[in-house]
Amino acid sequence: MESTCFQVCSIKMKITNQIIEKHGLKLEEFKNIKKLLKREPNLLELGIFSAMWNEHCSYKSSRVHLKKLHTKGKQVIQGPGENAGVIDIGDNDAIVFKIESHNHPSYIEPFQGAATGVGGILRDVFTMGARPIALLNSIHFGSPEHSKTKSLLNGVVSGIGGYGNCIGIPTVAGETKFNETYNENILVNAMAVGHVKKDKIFYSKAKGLNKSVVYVGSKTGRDGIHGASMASAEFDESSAGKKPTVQVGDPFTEKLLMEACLELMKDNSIISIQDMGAAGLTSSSVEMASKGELGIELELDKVPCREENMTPYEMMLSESQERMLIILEDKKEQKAKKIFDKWDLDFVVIGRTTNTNNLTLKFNNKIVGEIPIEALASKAPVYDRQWIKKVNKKKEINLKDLKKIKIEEALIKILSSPNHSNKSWVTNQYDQSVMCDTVQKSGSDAAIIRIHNKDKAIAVTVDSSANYCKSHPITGGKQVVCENWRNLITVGAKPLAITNCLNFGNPENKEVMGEFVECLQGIKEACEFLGFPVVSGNVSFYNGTNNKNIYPTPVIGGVGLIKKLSYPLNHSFKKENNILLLIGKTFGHLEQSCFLKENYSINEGMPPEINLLNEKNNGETLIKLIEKNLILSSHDISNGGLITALSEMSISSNYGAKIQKPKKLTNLFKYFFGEDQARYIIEIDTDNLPKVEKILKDNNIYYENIGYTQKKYFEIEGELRISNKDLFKINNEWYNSY
Amino acid sequence: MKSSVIVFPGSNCDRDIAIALEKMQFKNQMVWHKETKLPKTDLIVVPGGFSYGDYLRSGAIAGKSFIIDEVIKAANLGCLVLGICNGFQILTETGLLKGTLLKNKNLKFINKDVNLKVMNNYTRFTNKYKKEKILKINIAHNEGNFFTDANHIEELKKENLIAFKYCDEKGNINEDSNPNGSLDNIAGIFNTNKNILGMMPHPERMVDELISNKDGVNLFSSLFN
Amino acid sequence: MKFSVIITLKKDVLDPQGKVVQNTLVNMGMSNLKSIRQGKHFEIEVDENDQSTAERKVDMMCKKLLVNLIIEDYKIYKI
Amino acid sequence: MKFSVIITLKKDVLDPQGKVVQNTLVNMGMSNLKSIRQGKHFEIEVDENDQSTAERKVDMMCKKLLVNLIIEDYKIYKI
Ligand SMILES: Nc1ncnc2c1ncn2[C@@H]1O[C@H](COP(=O)(O)OP(=O)(O)O)[C@@H](O)[C@H]1O
Ligand SMILES: [Mg+2]
Repeated sequence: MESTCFQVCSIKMKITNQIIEKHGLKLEEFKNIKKLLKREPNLLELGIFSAMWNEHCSYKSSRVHLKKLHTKGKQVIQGPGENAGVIDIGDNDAIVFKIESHNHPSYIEPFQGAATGVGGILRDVFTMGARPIALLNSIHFGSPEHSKTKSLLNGVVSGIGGYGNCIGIPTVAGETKFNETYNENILVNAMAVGHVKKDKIFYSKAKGLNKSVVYVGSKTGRDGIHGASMASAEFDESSAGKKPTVQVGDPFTEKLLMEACLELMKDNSIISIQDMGAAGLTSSSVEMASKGELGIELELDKVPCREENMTPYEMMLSESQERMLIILEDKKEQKAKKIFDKWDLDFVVIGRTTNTNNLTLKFNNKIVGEIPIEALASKAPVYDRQWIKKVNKKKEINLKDLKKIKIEEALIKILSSPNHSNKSWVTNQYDQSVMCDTVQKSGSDAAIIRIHNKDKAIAVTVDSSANYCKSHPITGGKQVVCENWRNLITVGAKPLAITNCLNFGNPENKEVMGEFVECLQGIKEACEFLGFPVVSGNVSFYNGTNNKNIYPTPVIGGVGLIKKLSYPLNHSFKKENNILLLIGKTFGHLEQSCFLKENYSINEGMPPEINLLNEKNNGETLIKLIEKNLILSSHDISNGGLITALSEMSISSNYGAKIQKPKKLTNLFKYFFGEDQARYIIEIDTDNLPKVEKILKDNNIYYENIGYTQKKYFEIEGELRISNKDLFKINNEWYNSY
Repeated sequence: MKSSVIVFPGSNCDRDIAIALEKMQFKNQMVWHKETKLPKTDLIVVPGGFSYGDYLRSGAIAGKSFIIDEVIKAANLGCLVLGICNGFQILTETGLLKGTLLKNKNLKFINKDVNLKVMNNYTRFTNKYKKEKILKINIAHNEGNFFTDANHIEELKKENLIAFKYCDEKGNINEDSNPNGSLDNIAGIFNTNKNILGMMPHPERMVDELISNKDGVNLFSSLFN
Repeated sequence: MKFSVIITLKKDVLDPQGKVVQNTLVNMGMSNLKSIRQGKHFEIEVDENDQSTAERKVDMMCKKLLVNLIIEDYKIYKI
Repeated sequence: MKFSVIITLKKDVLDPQGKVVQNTLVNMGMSNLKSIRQGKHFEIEVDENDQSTAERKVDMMCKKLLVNLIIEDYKIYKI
């Protein structure tokens, strides 16, 4: 009985400044709470405010800026604001997708942190009625030499795989990067993609009075209490003390929950449904009520608990995984319960919708907390934080001043570097083939997933460019979107929409806030110009330690459509003596390039410029060529420039290439390693050259005929000649010896 | 022919195998683990996945389910039984197949296409394959490291009960071509009567050229002979 | 009544996990490590007053589910 | 010198395996089972004559590698 006493006492406990601070609330915000309540909150209520008003749930620092994003388009069925975005891919099929961060938990406990990150994003997708069909991830680690990196890498990769493999959804693409900026704060972003019938989409908006609010899934334990506030707090020495809040994932239960939910969704029992993610029961119930402009009353005694003597405070703030809240139509309880019984899951009516517009919490027949919904949602604080513009200058790099190296040497350095090494050490730990619709696994510019039982497919990819974003946030923001768009195009897909995970440092720092605002500006411009809207996303601030913030790292996840899939297009050379065309203009931009970074450790200067007009024209023309079946393989040119892209095309096939030296730009390093944007390499049949050239000319595309494919060797006339075998070895050594 | 796919909580290749079976002209039905009777069937498939989350030992808990008793009865009466991946693990847990599957030697989940050699093509499951044919089939498992006692190995060899071995492209069977540490590179085995086949690789993933190849097709079509 | 059950791999069964752990520890400088073998542990509470009955029940749990007798040995301790 | 290390999940940490095992045992008719929690076990042999030094070394192995201190507790027994 001791703990019941604690719970009663604690609710009545006087709220001191220290308690307020512990809840991550500013004193100013506490005043505001009192104003909204017209009284002092009790501890339970304070906990609820702290969960709802923290950065993670309220988006208080980002909201004013997120509004500016481009989110519209005729393909958009649901933009940001729901559990996930939804886009139309024709014939009553829709794709549901979203990306989310789990950075802080993964740093503390990499396996469980990454695993529960995957679990959380999957729930966002199947909550909307979609069957998940693919998982992606973007993971960023500190320098490989840093003492923690290796075990974090191991833990995160096995955590991502552990969850996805067990639940049986293929993990098909991602990115794995290393940079010392993440030494003390890794990034783990997971993206899930699902398929749903357009007329069977479920939303979180509550409707109707006196409807049953049902709790389904796992039992509630004491895990992750204050997880949401942790995700919004900067790391410091004492974060070790916050450790017990990590959650343990149970992919097995999630699989059951997913199947049970999808089964229940076959008829019309569900009015609205919401997963319990960050801030668990609190945020799910408040969100549903807020969207429906209703009140909600919960009887906390009924919450299925895993531990004895759990308090209302613990129940409301627990972040136990694999749980959902459902609002049911009248008289559907029995039928619904039968489904959850079949899957051995808890199913309990714990409350009902009301007309009070309050969140009302009862325990032992007493009201233990009551808060107006709007105070938690629409009246949550919004900050237009101060920010400053990034000023960056071009850095004149005179190659003559640098130590002389050979092209071959520079290429090997790049191909064998951790960031460019082949990722099969990672991807072999993921089941990429389960569900039998993975047409193209990871290794190409984008993965291709067939829509089950149809002859159409989607392409998916995630990208980021932290170095570019750091040096010039607007350009960097544009560049990530463009690279994503290019990666979809090179596999033959028409880019449809994106989701974004905005990983930034401390927003109370003006520079960081500036990076955020300007990256977003870049993303917006690119999206608008390309007609490539944002339909979902997530913001993760406070990535950093002791005032050292990470590089701004917006991660973009894109989805494209392949209307009729005949064969998957990828970047492996297909035959010898095919012509290689370089699409797009090469200026030889080396600032911020891999070439300078890997060979000379030079990090200064501006990223390559983005010309959206060229970007769009080049991309759209490429789609035309692909639709006419004129392209045999294609690859976009990104980090590492032309030569790296060509090497990748060789490594992944049995063929190499013979490339001529450039006719115009004379500096070979600039030509081969420059990272100018909007460029692609395409392989075409010699017989098709006239047709291809005509289309390119008709569309005013700049292109160069750079050489042709050949057997087994990658070659630049008079400069280098390496066998594919050796290239493969160079590209595959790093992970295996790390 | 009629086939039945047993579905456990956590099975996740059940849909994949069902589709492959239907494509290969089986009349297939799904059987939920809580059922106590098997429908009339010529082939029982225990599919891959993570039944019961692979908790305790992979396959251990499914090995105690209601329906498994029926599978054992049917198998003992000669019904054809195919266990794939987790299904293989379950069959060893029930004792229908001897031996066990330990953690992969690198302690990691492995998903990739591997080469297999058909070791015995005189069985209900493999008669459509040429002798020593080399197949490329996908594996996806944490615990595929086949282990058994010396007597059983002896029996497997003497009675020709090894179905598939891991090999390289050229058919060499050695440590380099052994992805998970399995004893003697064993990827799949039969019981003494050869009416039960357990294998770690996923033939159901290899019946569609667009997503992989068709190296799994003959396993299913063999069953019609 | 509470019991602790320790399950170990049989001597002649390969223990890849133990081996990797051992190598890692040695690489970390724990040179005095002679051997390490990994196993499982269960803490089991049964509602039973008679110790020998209780132990029999735990033994049954081991034999019927918890232990794979082909590769594992086990010991039961009262705690 | 030989030690037995028992690693258990901290109280309040979700034990999905234990849960499934418990349900299965109950379904199999072991109705007296009150609770079961799964953990790990290591049998460690160190080349060391002094018990307290040996114990310190094993403790270090636990802290540095074997135990995930965030979610697990451990105990060391001399055997
Ligand atoms: N963590 C990961 N999970 C899945 N796939 C990954 C991961 N990391 C890298 N990959 C895959 O490796 C390939 C190369 O990645 P990357 O160099 O980032 O490609 P790109 O430059 O085309 O975006 C891609 O196919 C990508 O999907
Ligand atoms: Mg690319």
